[in-house]
Amino acid sequence: MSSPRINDFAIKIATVNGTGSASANSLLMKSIFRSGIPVMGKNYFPSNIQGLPTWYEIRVSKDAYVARSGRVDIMVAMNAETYARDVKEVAPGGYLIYDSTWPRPALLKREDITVIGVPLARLCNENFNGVRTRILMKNICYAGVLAALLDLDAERIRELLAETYARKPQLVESNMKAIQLGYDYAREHFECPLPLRVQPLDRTAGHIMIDGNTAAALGCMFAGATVAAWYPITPSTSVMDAFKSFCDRSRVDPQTGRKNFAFIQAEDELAAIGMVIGAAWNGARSFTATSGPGISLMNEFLGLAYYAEVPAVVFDIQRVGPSTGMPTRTQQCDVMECAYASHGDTRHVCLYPSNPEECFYMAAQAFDLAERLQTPVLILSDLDIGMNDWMCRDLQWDDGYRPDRGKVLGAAQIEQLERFYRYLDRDGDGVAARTLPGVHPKGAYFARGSGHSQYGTYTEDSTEYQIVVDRLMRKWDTAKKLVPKPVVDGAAGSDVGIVSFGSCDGAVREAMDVLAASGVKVDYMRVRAFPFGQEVERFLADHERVFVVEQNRDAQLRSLLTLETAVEKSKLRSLLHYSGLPISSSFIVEGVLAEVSPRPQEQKRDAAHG
Amino acid sequence: MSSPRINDFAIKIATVNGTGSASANSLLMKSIFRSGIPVMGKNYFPSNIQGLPTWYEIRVSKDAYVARSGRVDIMVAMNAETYARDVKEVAPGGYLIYDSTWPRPALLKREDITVIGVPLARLCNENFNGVRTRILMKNICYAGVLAALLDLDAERIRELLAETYARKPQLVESNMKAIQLGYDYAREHFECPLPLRVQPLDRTAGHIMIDGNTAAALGCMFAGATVAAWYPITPSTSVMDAFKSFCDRSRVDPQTGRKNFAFIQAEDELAAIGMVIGAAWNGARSFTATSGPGISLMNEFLGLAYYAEVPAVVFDIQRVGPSTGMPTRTQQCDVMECAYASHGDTRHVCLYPSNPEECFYMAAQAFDLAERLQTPVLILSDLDIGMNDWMCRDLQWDDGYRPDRGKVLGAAQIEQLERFYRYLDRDGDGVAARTLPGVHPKGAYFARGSGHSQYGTYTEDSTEYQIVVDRLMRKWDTAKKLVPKPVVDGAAGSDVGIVSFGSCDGAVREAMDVLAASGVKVDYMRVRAFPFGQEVERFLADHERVFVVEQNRDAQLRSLLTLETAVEKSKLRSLLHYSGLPISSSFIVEGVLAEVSPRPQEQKRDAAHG
Amino acid sequence: MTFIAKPKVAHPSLPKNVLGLTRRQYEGALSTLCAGCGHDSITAAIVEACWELALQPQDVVKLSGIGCSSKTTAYFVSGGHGFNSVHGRMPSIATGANAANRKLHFIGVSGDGDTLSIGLGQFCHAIRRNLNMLYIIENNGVYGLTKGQFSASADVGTKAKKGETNFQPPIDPVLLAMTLGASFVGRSFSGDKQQLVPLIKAGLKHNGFALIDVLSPCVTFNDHEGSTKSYAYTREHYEPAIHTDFIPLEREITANYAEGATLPVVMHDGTRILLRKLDADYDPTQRAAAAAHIQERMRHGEYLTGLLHVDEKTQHEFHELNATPDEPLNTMPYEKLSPGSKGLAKILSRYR
Amino acid sequence: MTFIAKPKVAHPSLPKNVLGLTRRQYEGALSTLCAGCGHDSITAAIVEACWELALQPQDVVKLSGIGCSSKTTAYFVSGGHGFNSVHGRMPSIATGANAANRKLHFIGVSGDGDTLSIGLGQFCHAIRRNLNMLYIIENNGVYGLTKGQFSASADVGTKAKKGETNFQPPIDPVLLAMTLGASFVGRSFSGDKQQLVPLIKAGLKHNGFALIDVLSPCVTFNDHEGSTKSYAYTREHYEPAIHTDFIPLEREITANYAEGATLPVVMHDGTRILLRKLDADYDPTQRAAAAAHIQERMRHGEYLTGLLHVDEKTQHEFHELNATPDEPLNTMPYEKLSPGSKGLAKILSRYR
Ligand SMILES: Cc1ncc(C[n+]2csc(CCOP(=O)(O)OP(=O)(O)O)c2C)c(N)n1
Ligand SMILES: Cc1ncc(C[n+]2csc(CCOP(=O)(O)OP(=O)(O)O)c2C)c(N)n1
Ligand code: SF4
Ligand code: SF4
Ligand SMILES: [Mg+2]
Ligand SMILES: [Mg+2]
Repeated sequence: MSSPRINDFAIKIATVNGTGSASANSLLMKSIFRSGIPVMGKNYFPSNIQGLPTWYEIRVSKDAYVARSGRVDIMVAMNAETYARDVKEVAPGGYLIYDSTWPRPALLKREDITVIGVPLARLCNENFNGVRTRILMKNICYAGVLAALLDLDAERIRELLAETYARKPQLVESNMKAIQLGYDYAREHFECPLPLRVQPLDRTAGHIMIDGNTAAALGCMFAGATVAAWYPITPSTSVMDAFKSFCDRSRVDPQTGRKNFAFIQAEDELAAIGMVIGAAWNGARSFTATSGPGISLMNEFLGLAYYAEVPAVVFDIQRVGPSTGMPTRTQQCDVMECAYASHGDTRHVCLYPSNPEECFYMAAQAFDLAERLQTPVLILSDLDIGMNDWMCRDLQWDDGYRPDRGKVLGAAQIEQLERFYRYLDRDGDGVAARTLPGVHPKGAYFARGSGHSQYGTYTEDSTEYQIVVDRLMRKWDTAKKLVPKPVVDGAAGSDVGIVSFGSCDGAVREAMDVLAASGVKVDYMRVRAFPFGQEVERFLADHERVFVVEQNRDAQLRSLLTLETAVEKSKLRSLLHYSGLPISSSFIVEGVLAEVSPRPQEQKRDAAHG
Repeated sequence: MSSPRINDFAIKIATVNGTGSASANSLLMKSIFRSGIPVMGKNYFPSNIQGLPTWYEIRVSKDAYVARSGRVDIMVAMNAETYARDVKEVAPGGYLIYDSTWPRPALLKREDITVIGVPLARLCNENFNGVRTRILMKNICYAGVLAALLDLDAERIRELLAETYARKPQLVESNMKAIQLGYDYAREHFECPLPLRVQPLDRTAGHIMIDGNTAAALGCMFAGATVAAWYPITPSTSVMDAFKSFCDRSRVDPQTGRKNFAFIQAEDELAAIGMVIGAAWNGARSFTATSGPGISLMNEFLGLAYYAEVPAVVFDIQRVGPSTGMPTRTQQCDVMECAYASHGDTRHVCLYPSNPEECFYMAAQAFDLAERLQTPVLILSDLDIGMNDWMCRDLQWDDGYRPDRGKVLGAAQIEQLERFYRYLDRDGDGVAARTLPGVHPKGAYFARGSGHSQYGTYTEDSTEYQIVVDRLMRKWDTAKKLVPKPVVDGAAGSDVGIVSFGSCDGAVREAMDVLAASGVKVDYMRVRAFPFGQEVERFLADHERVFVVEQNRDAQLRSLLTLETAVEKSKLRSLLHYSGLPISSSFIVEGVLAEVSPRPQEQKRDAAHG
Repeated sequence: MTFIAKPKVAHPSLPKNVLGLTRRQYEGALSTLCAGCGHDSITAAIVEACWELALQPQDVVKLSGIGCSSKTTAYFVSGGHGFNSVHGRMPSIATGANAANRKLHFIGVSGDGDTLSIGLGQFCHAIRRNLNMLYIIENNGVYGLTKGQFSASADVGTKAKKGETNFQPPIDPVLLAMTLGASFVGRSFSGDKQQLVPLIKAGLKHNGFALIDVLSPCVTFNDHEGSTKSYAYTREHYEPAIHTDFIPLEREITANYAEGATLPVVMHDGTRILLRKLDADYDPTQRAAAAAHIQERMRHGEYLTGLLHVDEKTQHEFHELNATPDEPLNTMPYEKLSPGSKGLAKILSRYR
Repeated sequence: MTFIAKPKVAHPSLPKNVLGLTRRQYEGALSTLCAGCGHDSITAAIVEACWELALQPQDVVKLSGIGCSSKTTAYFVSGGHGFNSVHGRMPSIATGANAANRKLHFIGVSGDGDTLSIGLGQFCHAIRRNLNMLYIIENNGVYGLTKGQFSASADVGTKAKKGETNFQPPIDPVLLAMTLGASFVGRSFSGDKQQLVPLIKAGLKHNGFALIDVLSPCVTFNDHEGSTKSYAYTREHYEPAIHTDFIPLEREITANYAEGATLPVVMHDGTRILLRKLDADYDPTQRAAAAAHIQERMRHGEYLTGLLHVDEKTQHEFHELNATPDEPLNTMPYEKLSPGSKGLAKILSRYR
């Protein structure tokens, strides 16, 4: 039996969706979090509503590693259907907890792990009535077992239950009873705690546990977004749900009950983006949230917004493609689609948040960028960031913030103009001033997706057409200066670099520590936006070999870097993870060592993109 | 006055659309063509139905150059609204023909050109009745003037009129009368013929004059396409119109009147591609034709067809983007959109015809490829190829041709199978056998855009998912071997190469002759399909400097080459023409000389793409 | 060359249809829907109808969009091909598939979200084309798969599980279809198998677009107090207006139907359905008047069900409109499709 | 702060409205449509209506999709912003623009192709939301801009210029809108300015979605013998059923209307319209019955015109449904939108 491992292990809980295990899992998460111990939770759920296998992974990490560890130390196998593979997954020396009401010697013959059988069903059947209740309580019960085995503070759990069921006190009792059942049974029958256990720390002060979609919604509210139009799609739906509930709390006039926001469930994504564009054209901060299929449907309208120069903010909470793909699994597979969405010569500003904290700040930033640049801004989050619970620093808001509406002329300014020309670049930055309806008759112009001159008139003339599309490229250069710069860690001063983005960040940073420990030092640049600015160019130029780490099959970030920077692609090596589960640090470590160590080079999936 | 230029000059006719000049222009074209002289005609028309400026350019070229020459030797200025710029456009030493019914000395003070005034309106008013007739006849009349000035055979014109109006003999007379009026007036008042003139040759035998959309439609009929679904959009509409009229002639059972094809005008492009996919999934050869905006709307469905592996043939007759852009101008601006259409990791087979002849053969080829590869095949033509009259070699058809349906299992084959697995790669080429409904219950499978295993079952399992998407990359490698190879002209054995595609071909080949004449020899590769095979790799590897010539702002072909071949982009220089008018040889000549000659390097628009 | 599906090892005593197939052989994969979901009952009714009509399993084509309802095409007739396409676009897939081979039976299953929101345009145009298919809407007033948002069929005043009330007027697929001139329009309830099975059989036999809007409660997100699409509410407010009897070819119409009260309708293949009025002033053959009557009753909170409108005669089905031949286009011999090199030469002569 | 548009140099004798503006100042760019196109007459009617209502030009927002009809938004009220969006998606642009600032007048101009084919879904959902806008369909039965293909409003039996006959049943926007519960539905003819102008004025005053389907012949592709959308055919078969008089605030209703025969409807801002029956058995207030009547007459080849249905009371307009404030959202002060750092702290406490 291995020596004690304090605050550094991973638990995986296998259940069936729709059986209330969610509350048990968050109970465990939060109680660990409140003990001051960094913790991460990831939910692998099916694309259906009830009755299919679902897993929840809890990583306790004193070093605050937020990525999937890639190893399971404790497996709580509550789903007979998946026993077999769940058992396999336990790391040697690990533990398996299962419901021994029905013993399964056959399935459990692994010498290298410790099996802990708890008759959860029996305990609950003896103590609770009603089929549904018994099922639910079984799932709370294992939380009690874990509490005992891991040495969690029972008081903290009660306190959490009290908060959760503030409005339903009777539930606090029944839940606590279930907890107690498991807790006591474990203490009676096994030596508690296990060598794997938690010990209070002080590493979570000033932090919160939040998912990216909730944080993004908060960002939209604080940015002053007033029109939200959307069509439901997993995993983006919770962005809109959260925005609505935040606004229902903060944006409703207590006297009149009037709502200072319009929340529109559109008939589809074409309509959703159309509404966003219509609202933004008319001067409201507006946004939508969707996922891959929605982006595909928004292609035509995104081209209109690019060419007619209308701001728009679009969240793409990426999921596994192509097509419907795996709606409840994660990938970073819309990078190219978003960068160049629509026919013709089009290109769009993209932001790449790496965690909920950044979802919050980038959401606000996106509105300023969209209005300053008068163009769509797409925020590429993903299911892992958007729907999983992440520990991150408290969100801050500067009360001095005021929306940057960009070049919008007011009545007085228009009045002074000899004439207003919508698409005339007066400042040389490629951005022309716009006007809003209802302000001044002299400010009126005709927005269109068809050919137009810099004066805003319809044209089929080559020169007039080119003047406008060439200016759009000047605007693009301006964008390079305005978008968030990459985060560069050049501490190692190595000639080997890693470039990555978004939800890969945690895994990359953990991998760097592991690599460093094994004597391989690498620098790291996390790209945060498209187009790429000087800093990105510099990092690529300064490193001889660059690993591009991303979560898709076709090396989409690498492709974008190849096209839109000066780098020669020969020095960009891809590490591609596209299983649908969040990338783990071990994947990156192995990938790097395969090339940087003397070991024979492994062929990686990206060969085709050589 | 310049020395005689026989069979080598360009005429431009400026009129107003909807005034019947079209018939006059084709009359001129055909009479030159039938005189055995290579000729090209290009129509620059507005995106409206009646009353706006429109130009028609006729290039007479004994050397059979088909591109826009970029110079105008004879301008027929019939549109007062555009006189000014039309006059400007005439090359020094050239001629201007205008309607002198209303003399315009002011507008016409150019010493370096010869002005030929003909009172067309007066002549017609004196000889015809009815406003509409007089307008129409005025336009026929200038054809007569040109006939005299260029020394065209009047008999041939009569013969053409007779054919055109076979069903309306009285029109033959009135039209001939108008011709005669112009012809006689010119002979009386000017010394005919001009130094610029035509002289019968024998260079058009075995050739036809046809537009690309008509040829493409023919190809679809000969390929055995039975289901055509579409939504009207310029400039693709005539593909479908032609397909319908060809089938109405060749595919209707004389007894029953039943039609051996289904022609469906869809409610929009999403529906059109859906119908094509549904029909192909059920075993019919089906296709659609559209332009940029339609491709944008087809994004979601194209991803489904890629992932569920359903054949589909889509014509994209490209026009100027972004958005609605300039619907009646030409560009090659959907290259990236088509190659990677849809969210997630997707990639599509694309074909790049360079003229109507190739539209015909590639149309047929596209159906074979789509069925063999079980994936969408997009044919990227453009307005210049699709709607203009091109002289090309007679189309040939091998009566031995039979559609290659690819791996479709019949009842007997299915019967022999233990079990049928839709997505299992039995041959190692990445292509799995499919079955059709109604054939055998054992062949039934469930097609879906959601995650599936190689056995065709729904999955959310990482390994099962990856097995399928990895096989799709093997299939992609198979595609590289099956698609049309590039056309390579390595005669010069130069270390400088030009890479181009589609409608640029004529201009490039002409430019090569001009460059050779000025002592600059270059090799040439015309890419004909995506993905790129070995031959493309080889050409790129074998040349030190490569000019990529294309008609869009963002260097889309260069981007695709950069991403999908081993070439380092530093050696790819872009020559980008995106005015909406067809590219001219002179643009390419200048672009090349700017770099290959000692002259100081010009900055080209592609700088941004470094 | 067609086949009769090989019986799976089936209990010998299980009843067989004229093809010698048991009900089991018209079933599909195990449902992954919530226990009690109305959709599963509709699946069962489809199985029953296909079995009773003795359709060749391989001749059944199952089409759907995306949603819990759209998943159900995997749960019946495993011997037939299925295509679970993209959200709201199933009608176009069905149109293409039907164009390719008119000889098959096309069953489209959709949801109220799939049909009335994202798919509304394609739905209306499939009706306009009078595509020969059975189109079933499994109507629960919410988006089930995305966890319970109101759909466009949510009634004014209905409450969401989280308490929110809907104020937007619903889009009623039945009235919409009648306005668009649909030739077969029915409404039913997943809980009423007696009514549903004959309706489905009639719909499958109808020569044209057959719409059946089936109220199908979502037990997880829309079966609570205050919902107008719950089992309880539906049972209370849904009123059979027309009773439909399906008469297979072999069975003679027995005389014991009171004359006048029943209206026999002869389907394309000679089978007949008998309509019996349960609501005296309702006439399913008078489209506009019937629609007005349905709306009148709706204003009093009553939803008429049954085969609310059928027109087997005056309307032309998709292939008739397109004058396509009887044999399927997807197996048309190449010789019939290409004019060959000689034909080409003739055509080219026009381009010289 | 709003402005009165500066008069362009206008002939002093030209009549002015209460804002002191002449008709000219409600005109726009020169039309590039074919001479005689019905659309141009509708443009003229819109100019007249806006001038008579004395709308502030800068308060007029003009929205359209793609098509000859959609181009016309450039041809009126040059002092108002215009958005010529993409094909068939204007309703969603209008929805967003309206959400951003409810104080403006939204005029959407579309075609039968733009609305009934590619745009059908968005059109229906804009009606369902009862978006406060005037939506004009310039209906010519063809796709003009793409050279004359049949649109979804082409009647059965109508002949295309090239001779082809249409067999697919049309989608009638009027019946469709009534079925979907639209609160203002009119039909008119581009050639009947007397009828059209008051209809447009009423539509602009209506508090909700006002649809006017205007028959607008395409002289180039659909004005020939055999077409059911030609000037000649339209003149013959279009029957005014309801006469509409628009009564500005200032004018008193004069008593010389026979009681009973006329129905006064009070609009949102107090202005009134008077409806006078021309077709005795037609009642514009009874939606379902009216629709049935319209269809009945259609079967006899007669198309009823006028304000065929209006409901100023029972329906709630978009902003009412969303409980948004009276002041526009696009100028809402930031303070009212952000809870600030204190608010944030409170919110975060829930995530510890
Ligand atoms: C383009 C696209 N948008 C959104 C979604 C997400 N989505 C899946 S099902 C569904 C709605 C399903 O509702 P309904 O059709 O009523 O089916 P139900 O689940 O209620 O049976 C939505 C919005 C999607 N799959 N594709
Ligand atoms: C996505 C897309 N598809 C197709 C087109 C081509 N298109 C332009 S206008 C039009 C139809 C116009 O018909 P209608 O709305 O009736 O207007 P009309 O010209 O008859 O007034 C079409 C199909 C387009 N612009 N965009
Ligand atoms: S969520 Fe509702 S619709 Fe979906 S399966 Fe469950 S009960 Fe049925
Ligand atoms: S084509 Fe028809 S619709 Fe278009 S402008 Fe001409 S007449 Fe009007
Ligand atoms: Mg539903
Ligand atoms: Mg039209």
